[in-house]
Amino acid sequence: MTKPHPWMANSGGDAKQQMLAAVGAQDVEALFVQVPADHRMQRPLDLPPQLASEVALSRHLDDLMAKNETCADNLSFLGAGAWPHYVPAICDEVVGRYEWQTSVFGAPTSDHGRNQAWFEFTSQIGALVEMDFVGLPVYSWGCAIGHSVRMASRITGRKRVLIPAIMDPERLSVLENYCAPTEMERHIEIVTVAIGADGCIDRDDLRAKADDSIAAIYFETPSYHGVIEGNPAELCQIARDAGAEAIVGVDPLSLGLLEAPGAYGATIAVGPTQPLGVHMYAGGGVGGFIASPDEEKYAREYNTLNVSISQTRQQGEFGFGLTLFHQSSYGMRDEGKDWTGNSVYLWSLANAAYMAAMGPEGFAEIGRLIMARAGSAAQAINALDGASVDLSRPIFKEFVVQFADHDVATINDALRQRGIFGGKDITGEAGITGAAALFCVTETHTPDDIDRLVTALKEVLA
Amino acid sequence: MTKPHPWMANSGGDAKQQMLAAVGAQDVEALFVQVPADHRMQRPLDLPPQLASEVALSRHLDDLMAKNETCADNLSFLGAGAWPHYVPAICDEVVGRYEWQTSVFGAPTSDHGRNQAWFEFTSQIGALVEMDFVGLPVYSWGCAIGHSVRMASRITGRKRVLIPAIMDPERLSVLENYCAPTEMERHIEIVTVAIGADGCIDRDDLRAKADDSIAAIYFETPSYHGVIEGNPAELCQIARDAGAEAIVGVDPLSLGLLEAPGAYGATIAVGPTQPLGVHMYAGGGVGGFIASPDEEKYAREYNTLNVSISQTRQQGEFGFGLTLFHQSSYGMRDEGKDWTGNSVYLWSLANAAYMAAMGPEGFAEIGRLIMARAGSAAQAINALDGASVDLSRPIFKEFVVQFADHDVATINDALRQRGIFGGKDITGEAGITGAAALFCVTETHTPDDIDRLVTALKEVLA
Amino acid sequence: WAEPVVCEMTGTGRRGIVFDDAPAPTLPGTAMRKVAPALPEITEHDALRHYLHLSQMTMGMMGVSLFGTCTMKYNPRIGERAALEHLRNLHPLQDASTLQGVLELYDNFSDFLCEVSGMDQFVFQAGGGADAAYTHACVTRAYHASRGELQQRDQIITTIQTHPCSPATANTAGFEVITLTLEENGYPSLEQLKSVVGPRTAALMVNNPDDMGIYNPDIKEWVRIVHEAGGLCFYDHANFNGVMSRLRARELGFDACMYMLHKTFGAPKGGGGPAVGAYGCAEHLVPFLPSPLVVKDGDSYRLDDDRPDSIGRVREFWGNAPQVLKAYAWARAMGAEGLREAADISVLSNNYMDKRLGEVRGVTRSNPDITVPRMEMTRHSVEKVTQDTGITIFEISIRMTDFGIDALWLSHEPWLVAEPFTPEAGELWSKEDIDYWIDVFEHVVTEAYENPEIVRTAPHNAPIHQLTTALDEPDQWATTWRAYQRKHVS
Amino acid sequence: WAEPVVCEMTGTGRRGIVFDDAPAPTLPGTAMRKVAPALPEITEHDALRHYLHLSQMTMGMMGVSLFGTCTMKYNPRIGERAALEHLRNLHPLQDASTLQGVLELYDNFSDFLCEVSGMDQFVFQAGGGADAAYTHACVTRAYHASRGELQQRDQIITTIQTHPCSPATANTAGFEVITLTLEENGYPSLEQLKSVVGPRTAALMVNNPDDMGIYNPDIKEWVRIVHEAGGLCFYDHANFNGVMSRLRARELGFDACMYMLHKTFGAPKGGGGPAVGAYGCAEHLVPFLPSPLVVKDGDSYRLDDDRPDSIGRVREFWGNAPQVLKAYAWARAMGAEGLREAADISVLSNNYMDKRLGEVRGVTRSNPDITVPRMEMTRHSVEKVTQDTGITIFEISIRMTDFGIDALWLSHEPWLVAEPFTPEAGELWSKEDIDYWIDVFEHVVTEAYENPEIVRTAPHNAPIHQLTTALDEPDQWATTWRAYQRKHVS
Repeated sequence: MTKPHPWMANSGGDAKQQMLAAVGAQDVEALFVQVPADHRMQRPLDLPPQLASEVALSRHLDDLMAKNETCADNLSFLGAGAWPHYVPAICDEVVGRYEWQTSVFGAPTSDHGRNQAWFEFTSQIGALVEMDFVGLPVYSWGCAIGHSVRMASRITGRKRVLIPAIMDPERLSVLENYCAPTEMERHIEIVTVAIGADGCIDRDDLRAKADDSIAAIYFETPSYHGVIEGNPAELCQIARDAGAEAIVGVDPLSLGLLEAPGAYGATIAVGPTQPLGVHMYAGGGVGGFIASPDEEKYAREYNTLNVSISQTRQQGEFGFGLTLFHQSSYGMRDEGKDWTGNSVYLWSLANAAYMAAMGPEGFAEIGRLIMARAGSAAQAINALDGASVDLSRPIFKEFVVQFADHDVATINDALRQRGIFGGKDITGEAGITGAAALFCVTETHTPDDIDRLVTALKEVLA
Repeated sequence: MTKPHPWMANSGGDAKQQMLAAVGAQDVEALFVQVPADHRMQRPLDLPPQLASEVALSRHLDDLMAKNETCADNLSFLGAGAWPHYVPAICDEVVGRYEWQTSVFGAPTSDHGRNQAWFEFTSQIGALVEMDFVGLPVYSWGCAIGHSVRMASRITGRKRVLIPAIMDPERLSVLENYCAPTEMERHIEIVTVAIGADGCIDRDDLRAKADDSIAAIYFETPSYHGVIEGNPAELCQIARDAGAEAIVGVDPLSLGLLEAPGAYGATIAVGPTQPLGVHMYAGGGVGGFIASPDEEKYAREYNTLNVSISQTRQQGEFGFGLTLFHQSSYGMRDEGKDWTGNSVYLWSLANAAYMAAMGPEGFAEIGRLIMARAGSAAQAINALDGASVDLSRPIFKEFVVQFADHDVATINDALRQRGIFGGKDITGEAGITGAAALFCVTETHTPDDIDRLVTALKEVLA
Repeated sequence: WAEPVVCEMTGTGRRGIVFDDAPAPTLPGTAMRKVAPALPEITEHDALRHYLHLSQMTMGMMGVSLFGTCTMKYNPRIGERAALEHLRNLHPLQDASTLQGVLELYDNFSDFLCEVSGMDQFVFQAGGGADAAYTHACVTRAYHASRGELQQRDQIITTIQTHPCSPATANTAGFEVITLTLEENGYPSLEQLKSVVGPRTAALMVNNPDDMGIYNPDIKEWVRIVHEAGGLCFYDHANFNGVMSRLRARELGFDACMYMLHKTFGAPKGGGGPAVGAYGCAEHLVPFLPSPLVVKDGDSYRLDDDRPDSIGRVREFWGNAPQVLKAYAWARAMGAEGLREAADISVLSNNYMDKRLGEVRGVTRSNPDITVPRMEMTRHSVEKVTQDTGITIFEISIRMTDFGIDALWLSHEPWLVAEPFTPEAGELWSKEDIDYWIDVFEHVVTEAYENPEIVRTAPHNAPIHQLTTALDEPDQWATTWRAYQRKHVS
Repeated sequence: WAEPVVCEMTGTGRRGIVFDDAPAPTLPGTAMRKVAPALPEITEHDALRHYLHLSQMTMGMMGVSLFGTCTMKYNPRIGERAALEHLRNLHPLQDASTLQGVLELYDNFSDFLCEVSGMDQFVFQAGGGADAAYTHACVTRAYHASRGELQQRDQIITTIQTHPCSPATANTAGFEVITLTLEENGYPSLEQLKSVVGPRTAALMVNNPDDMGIYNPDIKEWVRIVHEAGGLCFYDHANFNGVMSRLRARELGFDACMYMLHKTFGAPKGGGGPAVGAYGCAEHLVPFLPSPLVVKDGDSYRLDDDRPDSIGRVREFWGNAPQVLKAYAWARAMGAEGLREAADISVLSNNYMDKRLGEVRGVTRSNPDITVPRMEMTRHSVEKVTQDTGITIFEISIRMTDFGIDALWLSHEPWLVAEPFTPEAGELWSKEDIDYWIDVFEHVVTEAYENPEIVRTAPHNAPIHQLTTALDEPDQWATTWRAYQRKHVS
């Protein structure tokens, strides 16, 4: 080291000498005797030059990142798993607090504030989905689906799961991973259920397949294509009639408007947490939740860490501690039915602050606003020559646009030249014929934005 | 109000009704009986539509601010009172803390942390300038000059001040304001001292003018044109010999390298605080400091609020409280010799964190780096046809470029087309003949940046 | 945290930030520093942690703060984000073509405040409310000088209840200050005013309502009288919150006025700035305004510095842009209906407080004869409590911080009311917050009667204990660590 | 602050954020919500203040945290600023032409870690260290499936001192887990390994050194044996800090390894993520890596999702980009010389702690027979203190928080060492911080002997007292406010 490093206190002054003297070692090398010589690297690492100077490092990062173009500089209609929702400034302020960014596994007494905020995350998710047991967040919605299907399999002792034939390929790929390959004994078979012309689960196909081999039925409302399921209670009933779990994936921002899964008979609810006050971060903002009734058969199967409210030695005082820790992979090791680890706990603090600021009216308002904006965009696009949207389906936030004469890559290239990121290209995906894109419209899109898109599309399609 | 406002708790629910009932008023109107009818506005305010929706407001602000082009998107060589220095990330983190942003006039016991940080600001400024009394910051360097000249006038009972003939017009204009117009009895006459060919104060002229009518001599090192004063002690001696105060303006970032004013006989030191960890903010980041020996004749003349370390009722514990409050305008009212009020106290917390992180070595290093970078830029520009820099003068951070064939506006327009903000146009200012610009080069400019400027200048001057 | 003073942490050889190496320059020895500054040597983490600890030991608005005369408002984080992101890398001397956003902001907000006040132009150069008052004193000088009357007009009239910055800046600017005293009804009489107005009158500088919550109903007549004598009238809108959207300075006849954006318009106070005194005036004073002025030319904006009658700069450049942006954000989010609602709630909440405080043992109001509802704040007194128990308002104030109540505002000097305190509820705080505040106050007053020792020895729940050094004694005060070492250690 | 649970604050009619109005849509009644969710109704300021209060009641790294196995590092604020500013508005499905900066970042950092490890490719999709272990289990499946051996190779071998995530993810992925036990010298013998390796062996998953600070010197031989049997070898580099820049996983023969960027590479931990398990492997495993993979084509970068042998996604999209940026920033600021220095200091500081802790009454080390210096952490025990005084390590840990010491790490399960604790000094903390930590520890042990009640009743200086509810009892636990209301209130 040419000079002391700002991130290593003992690289400056005489601390090293003092500690060497205290341990009675000649030099640091003498402390590495455990590592055999032939394990050791024979040369220094060949890495890019050290940027210990913060001004130099900052400039390097800025220059590197300037090579991106963002959804702030452009007008974006990309959704499909990471959505451009508005992040209230207080959410950034809350997650930016150093106390929380640097916390690790403190005691309930010393990291009390964080634990309470976690509990407020689970409690508010519980209020939204109307369920009593909610775990701490998992990596993503896809991971939440995977874990919940595995839970269902353990609860029912069955090894097949029914899912919609049209599902986000990102989430589907995660689920497939969690269901293990067919070569192995413990795998779970994934069976798809047809989607009707209305964009919803085909009841007949579902009934036909929902036999006593089924651990769970999984469906989403709104669906991957944005379609709102008209009668989710009926689907859950079919699942329960088959002795299976009814797992529902929901967009939490729809729940001021759409019925809560707990109210229509879902037994497990999952969903994404990124819409609740977390930026997209190139996909780094995703997270997932799992909720269920507070019954032992569910509670004992959670893979997550779980926080519970508690009394303390002081009468009337609340504290918060982990419950059911020993059933996690930390406790079970090779007996673990599933596993957990670092997840997205910091984002759950943003989620908690978001839900607290939103309140019941905020959720109702944003639901109406998203439907109105997305609906008007869908209508305007459908009115264009060469583009069509099925307006008969009630949609939330996302909708499929079919293009008659151009492929989506061409359209999106042309839109990009106009500063617009078009919808996700879903050409060739399940349930799609011809060129199609999935557009996402949220509360962040103004009527002017939609006009701008429509005008650009008109030019591009001409 | 159509709906409760997020920033007014009592705009929702029945709080208003409850309070009206408690005070026994029919409606709010009844509470305004003190205001005569003919004082009242007869119509509602005609203002732009309310943007209570944060997403709408945020978008509006972003759209409005997107009309700027910044010194991050462009390569800027503007200095002259607001300088592009690197702001360590911890400074933003510190000043962003809500506790500090929202503090007001708390007690020494309840706002202890802020008061201590203030004291650490004054203490570290004191260490840099080697003086024992430092006030809390004033609005700007120019204001610091103004107040210190007024202090000197009161201390000496004299009403003339000597200043360099070449001085930043921004600061000069403030000083003129603080010296009151000639029509009024209490005005202070400003007399300029010639600048020699070496860019420094002309000793002979200074000696000639430094008679016993002079309250103070004010000079800067580095000067407005970036020139380092070779023997500041001599200038201070002349002042003291005349029974006048020696007020020196310094760039705090030079003080790891250049001698401390307190060490060469200055009696008052002033300077800018923006270089110490505060962004330029379109000029909103400026601030100033005033320092002097800890003698009553100085201390009793400070216009600023002043924080002192104190013992507390607990043995060995430090606290911090205001000292000499009653001599401020809050206490003196119409007897006030000067005045104070809200200033830039939040920035002093960034200053404190900056100086603490820098330490003695950081100041030495940044001083060397700025001189090296600015020196190499000056040299390279001087080598261009049509541009010249007087390389015989030792300069710090800023230097004057003379252009032979083009005016500065034309050059800067052409540079701007290349993404470069050229130096400040000082054509026509005191001491300048022909077209000239004041360029600023700091630790934020890389050798590549300087190459880019030189290449662009070469094109532009061709 | 028991947090040491950062200046103690020297001599460790540690670094908090480093820069690339560069050779030492050759300079005359007389210019070179001989002894390195005695600054801390700590790591970046140490520096950060130290200041975060200090931040945690600062109450700010983390509790309930009904700090009178300061109009505690929510400081929206959206403004903070926008200012940091969009403004931090702007240089004030950039070509106007690259500053169109921030110049449009200034122009928009000037228009906004013109509608609020009835004035014709606002500027944002003044670095605080006092600086705006100073600006007015300078404008007053320039105005009278332009008419050749400056030598004659050397007096500025104000009142004893006007904020100290008005007399102090008037005095600093070279005027003689005449201070009117209050009479029975709570404000100086017309007669008193008339007795001092004359050919030497340069200006009137007043606020209204005052900090007692009393509105001077003669203010229009005051303005007429001063105008008639040839003076200017300046309205310090420090206490604007209660009359916001109900009256306009220009319609009352004032030539100029001032809003504190860090107060009435929701920009953060920062413990004392950066702040903005938005100074607005009618057309006849516009030529004298500080330069540069934002001017709209067609669809674009520029900074006009070529204004021969201007007073020049009261501060370098053209203002605390980030604070202007934050205040603008607050104002736009409020809109006309929000401003009105805020004024209503401020006055209603204050009268609710009056009602409840009036029921607390030993508490009286200033000007008890004035029984009509006060404006957005009221000055109260615990003189009786002090007489009964020996506990002062200062001690009560400190004790209240034990309950998360920001040390309350007493009064500006001079203390016309004994043992004064001046809460201001504003529109931010909920009724529950206000009730909590009063409950704590009542609790502490009860303690004063029943257990005064606990009040006298407060705080019991703060980072430190009460100060004991005589800070106004030259051999005691120490405004730097250097001074402390010299006076108290060696 | 006595901070209520936010869920209590309902029914006030207040709003924390509002949106523009839009008409209610027409939907089937079966799809519409009937009862509004029971969420708080508070203002924006209330929401902010509430969570700021809670943040202040969280210790994090505001004190001294030598939290073992977690490698507490400085989390540079420069990375935080850059990530928030540059990455927050990126969508993962943007056209690659608009993602060149972040894709170059991934490619650069993969190259960086390849040099550090000797591997050929790194990916950042795994959302934490355990997720990277899971990734390895999936890659193992895919690798053996590609060779038609998956049905045969159904066992993964690990050791009892390996982090729980290795056996748990192996089990989750469908493997049978064989756990080797420790022998006298602190690690499983070669014989024990040989006795379980065979045709069913799919992989070895281990860390080294372990949490005792013991380095398994046979590890190269282990890898050879497993390879010979046809298995893969995965190096969990959880405890990398001490060997960083001294050894490379690939040179020891490993096929894959994992670094936790939120741990070894200075990204913040956030109380448990977002995190990144950077998973790297040698060329023969690259085809199986999760998709999409960042690929450099000439001067530009793209995301390759057309990889038929890939295991697909372990999580949607391509990773926690902001954490990758922060770790990259940390790594670049350290450089080769900084990594080396950090490893040196980590090991030196730990041995210094060992020395001082060994002098504390009643403290012993794991594997006392191993007298050579330990690596970057050591597992200690207060078994003797507990025997002597009844005070457990858990109680000592809680008492230490009274002095600003983050509750210390004890051990992963199973507790092979009784009353264990495992401090890890790392390179961030100063010798003074380490000394303070040990002083506090010694002080509390002394209290245990002399005044055990003060330890038993700790904390005395924390936001709350110790919990008393039996949280593993179904009728007691409540993970939501709804459940609490049902079980404990009604």
